Amino acid sequence: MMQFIMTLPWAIMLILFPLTGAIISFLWSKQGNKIGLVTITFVLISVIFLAWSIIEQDVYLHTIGGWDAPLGINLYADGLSLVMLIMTALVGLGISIYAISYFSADQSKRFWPLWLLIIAGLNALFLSSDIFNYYVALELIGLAAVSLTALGNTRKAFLGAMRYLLATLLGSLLYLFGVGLLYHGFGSLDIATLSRNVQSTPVLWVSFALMGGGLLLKTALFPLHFWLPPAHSSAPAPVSALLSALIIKSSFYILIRLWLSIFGPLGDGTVESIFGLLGAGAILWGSFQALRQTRLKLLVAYSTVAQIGYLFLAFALAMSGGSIAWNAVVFLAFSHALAKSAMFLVVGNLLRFGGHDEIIHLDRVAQRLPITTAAFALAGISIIGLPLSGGFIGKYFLLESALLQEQWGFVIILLLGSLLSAAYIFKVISHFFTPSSTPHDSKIIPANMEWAALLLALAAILLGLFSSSVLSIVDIGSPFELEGEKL
Amino acid sequence: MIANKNKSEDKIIRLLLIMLLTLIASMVAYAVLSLPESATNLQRLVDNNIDISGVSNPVTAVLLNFRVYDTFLEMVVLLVALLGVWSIKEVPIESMNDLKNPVLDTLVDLLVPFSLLVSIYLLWVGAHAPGGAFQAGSVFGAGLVLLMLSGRQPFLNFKGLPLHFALIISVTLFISISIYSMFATGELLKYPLSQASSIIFILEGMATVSIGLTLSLLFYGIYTKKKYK
Amino acid sequence: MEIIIQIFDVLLCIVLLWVGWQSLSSTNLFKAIVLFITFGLLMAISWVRLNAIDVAIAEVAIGAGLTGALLLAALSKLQKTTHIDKTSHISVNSK
Amino acid sequence: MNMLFIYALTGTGLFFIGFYALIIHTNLLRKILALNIMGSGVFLVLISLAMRSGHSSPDPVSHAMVITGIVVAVSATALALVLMLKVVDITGKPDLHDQEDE
Repeated sequence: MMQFIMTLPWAIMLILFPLTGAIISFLWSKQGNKIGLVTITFVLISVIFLAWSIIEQDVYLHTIGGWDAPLGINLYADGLSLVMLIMTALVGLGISIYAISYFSADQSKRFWPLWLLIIAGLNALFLSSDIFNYYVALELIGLAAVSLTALGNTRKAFLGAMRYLLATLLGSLLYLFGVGLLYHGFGSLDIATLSRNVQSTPVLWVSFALMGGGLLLKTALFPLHFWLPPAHSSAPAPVSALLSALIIKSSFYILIRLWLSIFGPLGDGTVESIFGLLGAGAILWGSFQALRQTRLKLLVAYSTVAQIGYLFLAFALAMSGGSIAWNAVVFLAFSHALAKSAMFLVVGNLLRFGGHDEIIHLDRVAQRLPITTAAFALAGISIIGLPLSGGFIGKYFLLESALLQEQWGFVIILLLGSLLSAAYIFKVISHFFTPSSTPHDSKIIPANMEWAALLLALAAILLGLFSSSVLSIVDIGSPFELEGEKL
Repeated sequence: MIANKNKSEDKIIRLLLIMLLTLIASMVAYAVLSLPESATNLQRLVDNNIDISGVSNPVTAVLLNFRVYDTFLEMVVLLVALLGVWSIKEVPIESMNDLKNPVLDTLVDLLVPFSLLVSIYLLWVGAHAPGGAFQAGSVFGAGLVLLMLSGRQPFLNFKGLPLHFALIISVTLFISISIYSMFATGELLKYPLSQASSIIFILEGMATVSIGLTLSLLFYGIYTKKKYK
Repeated sequence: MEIIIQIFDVLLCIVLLWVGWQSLSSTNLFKAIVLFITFGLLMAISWVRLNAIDVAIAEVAIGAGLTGALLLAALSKLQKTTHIDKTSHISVNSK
Repeated sequence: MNMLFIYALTGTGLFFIGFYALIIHTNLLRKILALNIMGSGVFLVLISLAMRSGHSSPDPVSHAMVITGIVVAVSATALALVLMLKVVDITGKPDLHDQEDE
């Protein structure tokens, strides 16, 4: 029986379930909430079984259409893809539980099909190993994400969505240009084949510049983050959560994949240094901006800009430090997804509760919304990187790697970054406890909206406690050994 | 960008931008020119396998067999775009556009059946000559757009659930064939050899319907009168 | 014969760049869109020249036809709305 | 030099002309036009390089990619135009500069 369950094609179900769910919720829009919850539950179950079979049997490889790459497209899942899929399912569940009470009937009708299509797109992307297939998946995710941003239905939401759309389309075109050159230079679209074929020629580096540029724009690495704060701060709360937690991780994931298997082995360290510098810039700039904000939602959005910086610091540290820094990336990406989605959901609760998100006018939130407050505090612990949380493990690995390599500049940036994030988190929390000078009415928050935020925040903490098992999953298929070393 | 605060400052920024883009463009151009004249691509692999792909037009073989998974996701992208347009703007299928023009009318009377004919022809020849679902679908869509431009309402008698079904028919068929292929061959979207050409033909036919309807409805979303809420 | 084709190639490329640039720099939006449609048709010619008949068909129907129709429809909406909103602008702002 | 490379160079040129226009224009319709021209540039590079093979017919995978790309482009354009009309509806003008921004 167990053997039978393990042989079922869970990876493929990860793509087909949400697609089917999206279609049903489109046709039968009144039942969106129920269809959405059922679908996301199926996705979670599929991920669990896929994880189980990968842990038992090593990496997953499936030739679509029976045509092996490079002619066809291969599905491929190693430890890194698996962690990303788990991240998508967990955050997806949290956001879905929240969304059933958040949206009006009219909004809900539009939200569910697009949101389920985003989940399908993300799963497809994390399972793919083909650079053109990535492009199609990126477009799918990007267009759906923009449409959901506009669901905010305010002046700011439409302007934010428009800016976001232009940025994401530019990013896709740059990426596609790079794909074209890489294909004509080395004769394949399949990552594994490319990694065998590539040589350090002008075509290789120009295509990296184009693809990398496009992906950095989509990931919103400083100074290409201009589109992120307006979009992430004006979208409806569950959409902000999924944008910050999942969407930007998808382009970042492609960047890691391409770097590790195609470009990294031939690099001479220049790219890593640039990424490290930009990452440092992102941490400082994003944190300062976050500290300056008076509106909570913008503060959380700028905090995302800063947290993206950490992901890129790891690029620089992995140059000679190897897998410690890469493990740091996984923990930072995963814990940020959980903690940041929790934070955006908290902001959604506060906006509904008091009708505003002005930090200084928060009115005795801690007493009146204890669960929401706890969620924010726990998420904050992970964002700052306080001990035992998932964020702590990530930052600890980074620090260790920086110390081992005696990269003192990065050590200072890391410490300063944590200090700044502690400053902006505590600035918010202190206002949770005080009465506002202008007391205001409050609305009741449905329990599932409070608990969804708390559970996501709790998961960010638990990630730290279960770090060793996460590490053993990440290691499957040794995604972080550069292709050259594997041979 | 910085708006008309300072004209000369604006000019300098533009100049810098032009210099930067020219620099990048020349690097890209250099890389393009450095490609060898002999090709490195997948053409030989396509040629070697085309006999067992079910069609003889190599582009159709790539789109509907070797890389059919891309086309599957592509159909989803079209659906996403339409859902996005509908979510941003309420599109009233019922509203009439009063754009009657007798000259255009006669033209449309001729052109629309013609586009339908071309579309079916393209679909038919796609298996062995240039053509196929994307081309047929876009010609079909263009015909529907012409119909709307002449003030006709192709969706007036065909809306609600039937229309929704028509829009998702392609993605639904892809999902069904995915499931079928998993049972029949154990591999996603792998067609049993004997059924390959008929499966490809059905997929193309449904894709044509979905592409044509989706593209024309995307147009309709912009063209139709806006409704203030 | 070869030389004629080469001259044709060079001319087509120059015209493509020129029409593309004109479309993006024209001060009149309507003209810009018409130039863009022309650009799409020229692209279709180059697809034929590059032995890409499949792409040429898609380009004529989508690139030039449908995209052109989309842009023109949007432009007419744009011009109507910007006229109307001269008056309704204040009410929108004061919300 | 193979004559086909001039198409590839033209494609590159179109991409960067579009890139420039995308950045300097504030009018959203022009930005959308610019993105479309950029896309055409990429397609031209892909298709012209597909001709390099010694075969009688060019590489079909590039063609398939471009056909997919053209359909993605028109879908994205439609979404962008609808969003632009919504922005115009609300702010009264087709650009991203909003006086209400603090």
